[in-house]
Amino acid sequence: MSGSLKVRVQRYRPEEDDAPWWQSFEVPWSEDTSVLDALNHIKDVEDGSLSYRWSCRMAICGSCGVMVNDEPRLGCKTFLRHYADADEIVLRPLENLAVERDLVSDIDPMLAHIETVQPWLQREQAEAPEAGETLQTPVQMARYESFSHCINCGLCYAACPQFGRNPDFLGPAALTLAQRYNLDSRDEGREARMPFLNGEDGVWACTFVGYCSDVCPKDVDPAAAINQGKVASNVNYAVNLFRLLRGGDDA
Amino acid sequence: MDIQHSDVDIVIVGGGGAGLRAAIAAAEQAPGLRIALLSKVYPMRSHTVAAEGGCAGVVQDHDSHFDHFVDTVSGGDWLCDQDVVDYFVEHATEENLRLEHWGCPWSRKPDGRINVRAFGGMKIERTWFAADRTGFHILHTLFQTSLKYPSIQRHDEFFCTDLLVDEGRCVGVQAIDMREGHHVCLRAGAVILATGGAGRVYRYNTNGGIVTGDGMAMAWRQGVPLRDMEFVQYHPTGLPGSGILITEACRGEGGLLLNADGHRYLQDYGLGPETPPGSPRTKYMELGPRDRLSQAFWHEARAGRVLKTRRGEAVQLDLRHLGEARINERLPFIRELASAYVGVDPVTAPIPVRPTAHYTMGGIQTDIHTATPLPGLFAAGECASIGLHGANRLGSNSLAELSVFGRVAGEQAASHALAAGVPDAAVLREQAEHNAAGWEALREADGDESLAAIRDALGESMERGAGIFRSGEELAATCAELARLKQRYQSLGLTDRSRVFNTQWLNAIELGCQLDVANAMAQAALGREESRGSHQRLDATARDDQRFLCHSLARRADNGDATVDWQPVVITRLPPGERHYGEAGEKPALEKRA
Amino acid sequence: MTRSLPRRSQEPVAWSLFGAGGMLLAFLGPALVLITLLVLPALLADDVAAGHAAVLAALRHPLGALLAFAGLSLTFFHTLHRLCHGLHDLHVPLSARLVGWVGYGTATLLSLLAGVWLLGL
Amino acid sequence: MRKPLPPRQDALWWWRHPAYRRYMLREATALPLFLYALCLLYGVRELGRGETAFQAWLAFMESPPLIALQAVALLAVLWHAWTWFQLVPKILVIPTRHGTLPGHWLRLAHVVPAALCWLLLPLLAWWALGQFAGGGA
Repeated sequence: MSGSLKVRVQRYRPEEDDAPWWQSFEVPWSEDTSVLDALNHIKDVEDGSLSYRWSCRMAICGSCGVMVNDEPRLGCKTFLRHYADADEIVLRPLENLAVERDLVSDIDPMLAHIETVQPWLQREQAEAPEAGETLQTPVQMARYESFSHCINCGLCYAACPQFGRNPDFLGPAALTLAQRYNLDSRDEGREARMPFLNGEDGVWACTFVGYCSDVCPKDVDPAAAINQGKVASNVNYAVNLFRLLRGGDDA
Repeated sequence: MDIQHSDVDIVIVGGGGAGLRAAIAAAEQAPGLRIALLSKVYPMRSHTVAAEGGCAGVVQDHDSHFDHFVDTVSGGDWLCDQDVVDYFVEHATEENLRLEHWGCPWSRKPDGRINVRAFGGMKIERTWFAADRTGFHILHTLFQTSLKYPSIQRHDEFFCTDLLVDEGRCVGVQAIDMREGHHVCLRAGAVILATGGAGRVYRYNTNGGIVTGDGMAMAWRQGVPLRDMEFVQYHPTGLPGSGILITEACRGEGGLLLNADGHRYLQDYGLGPETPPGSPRTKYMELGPRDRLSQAFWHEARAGRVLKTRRGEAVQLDLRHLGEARINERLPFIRELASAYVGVDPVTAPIPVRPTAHYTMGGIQTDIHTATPLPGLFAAGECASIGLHGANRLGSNSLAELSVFGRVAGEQAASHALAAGVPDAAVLREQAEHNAAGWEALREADGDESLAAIRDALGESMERGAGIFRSGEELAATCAELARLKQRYQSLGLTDRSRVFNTQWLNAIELGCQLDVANAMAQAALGREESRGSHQRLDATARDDQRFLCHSLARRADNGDATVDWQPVVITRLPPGERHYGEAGEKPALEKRA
Repeated sequence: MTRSLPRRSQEPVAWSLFGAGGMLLAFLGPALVLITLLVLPALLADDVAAGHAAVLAALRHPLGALLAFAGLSLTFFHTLHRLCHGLHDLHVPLSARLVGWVGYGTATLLSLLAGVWLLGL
Repeated sequence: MRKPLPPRQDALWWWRHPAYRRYMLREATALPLFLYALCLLYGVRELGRGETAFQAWLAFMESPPLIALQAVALLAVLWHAWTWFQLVPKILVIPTRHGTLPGHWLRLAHVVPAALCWLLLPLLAWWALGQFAGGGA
């Protein structure tokens, strides 16, 4: 299996261009050629000025997310052979994020949202290592484990129209991480995280489009995480209401 | 030229496992310090993320620090500094537990306690794991934990280009803000390099594109020696073609290596007798150390007993007898990788594998406290040579190294920064201007040599001359080729003159680093006229403790070339002995008992 | 790190009603439409009086009345919830707060009507 | 110097990908169902106003536009139910001794009873009304 394919790439060089433009390349491919390989070929042979991010080329570092024929995908895990019957393959930077240059998007908003939900294990009392491990059975771990597989590639943000509509929406990866720690039997930080989930830009800005889960290259299922977060937020709301009715403070 | 200057207390270059651990340690030790964490990628992209199999730490009752020490020192063919190994084995478990307390989802036993798996060269199971995404989970746990310290200021996508040195003291770094495209100068009381290895100098490797030895080159250019650079680990099981890592945990769980005839060839290389499939035995057969396994492949390939696949020569890694459930539980990522990248489902077919360059065991020379000979400069992780791995690293020791010595580096740098203070600004301006002018000239380079051509020639040359087996003749040829490539690099032609995210420019800087590091590797290998661990000379096949029971130190000569001299190994309690695996490994024990 | 806490969303109330309505519709909706579309016309064509009495009896029974009220009210809350979000999705330039007040206000009003009329049977 | 292109979502974003179109179709089921519920509410009122009014309501429901609306509502509610049951296992997590109840079991536990409701309730209504009408005659 081999051939050659037209690869159309969106270019934008901030120092020279006011608007994005398209550039086409003819790229030879064999069975193993990934979109990332195609980009590396273009940069090596055709046009050295094309910029994009990549590193591990084994679908774990999360650098090389791009829109491939309008779908968010990891370049290193998307193969040209699957597009052999198409006329061309069209590469754009990730949707819903600002474009710094060519295929390089600004993922800082995602990082900021991730920081907002305090995604670290919180304990009221920090233990010394000498205390040994906090026990956690495989069943307890299974509650959150798949949510801990997020590689922060940002494909889910590119897939989420609600993030596109409202950039303040904390979005799939951040809310999944919040849920990952909230479900961890070792964690005691739920109280600190819930206000961010409960807020208008938290879980409630999600309308369960579900495409984030379709595009996730690590099968994390952020849509499930967020909507389980809605249930948690609902419970939190009810508890808070109860507290307020009894004359307590807003939690 | 417009250079932004700012002052911090500690600069950490590199946001992988070692850099993040150092940052956290410094922040915890001295909360008032301003810690700048520079990385040319977002921290969670760092190559720690790709480590799969596990992280060592003595935890079982029938295991001991001494057993771990012996495995590490003998695995390193006695080139380990034994004081360092002692410190390491005594602190590895503690660091793994700390990661547990920070949320790392280590795989557990049914009762909720930490589970461990067998790994190559380790006599007793002591490899902690998080399925086969151990590096990923460690890196993300450290990254997420680092977010809670306000004193850690991340500078993501800052490409560090130079160390700033004043009066024989490292006083900061210079970097390119990749997004803005301008130069920045960060003055600091202490600098930690945690920039990872240099596997990308080889054509076939398990490493990410960012693993280009930048930190090693930066230190080298300031006269800091690179130590033990001839020891480059070939991982015995990478995917043919891409070189993507297929973890040693496959074998720890019981995977078999078969040649083209379906024969478990490792028994022919002093690793036998054959262990029954499904009952892996530590230090036997597939659980031998990485250097031996990679060398066995080389012999099999020479004898024509390997598969000729479309992606090149390979042997077969057979996991089928483990069954789907166990593969899904213990090796899910391997199943994903094999399916995606070679179209093989390990549940139903063996994975084609071959050795590929994996790990740089040498690096920037440091003492046991991670301090380099340049005051104010510390180094930790793969970029450093603290003396832990010797001539051959045991799998799962490097992830533990990141935490153990990352923490030491952070604490040492914090103390140093508090004592040293931030240096005088004026002297550094000139230095920064000078450096920046050089990089600017590179950005404008208009010669006729292509970046890709030099990079590929470098990889081929290292593969040919400084691979699993070397000879004086081939190494000399590689050194000569490297000199030619360096010459060609002087006439590099770049086509992208822009500043914002000019990856061609950055790749060119990386290539310069790769050429320096490769040169140190080849020169050190040429100087070591013996065979030890991962360094196997066809023209000097024996280990020669008389002459070479010492570390190599490659130093930058005034003309930019490398000179090699030697430094004694620290030996405390385990005198050099024979290195045996398989049945032969039992003999000393038997003799002792008799 | 301290960060100012965001304002709590009042969406849980709406979402609970939306969810209950969605579940009820998924279980009973198809049956209900089949009844009004096929069963009622076919059976009541000849004897409207008896049919009227039967339906009246069913809805006068406390259980019937409750079910009818819940069905109608939750359906209003479910559908208006989706329609409100749909306006946002379609970029209709109305403030979310206004849309919310009108949408859930309508659902409340219609629920009240349903309650009054059911009690009045 | 940096000059990022800001992202911009246009009003037709939902037309651009099948996944979005499916989502919008799911959300759009609300419109016919809302109208249908209004008709039923109107029916409750007419029921209370006597037999003649009720008969008029029945006739209204049998008019071609209303038949069409009910047909659309039937399709809509079936699509709603299908998509709803697909999503249930993502929200509902039922812990068991060995982990959590697998999604396909949960889905089955919803779809089977629901399908029974869809079939049996009309039959039950048919039978009950038949009894009433027969007994009354």
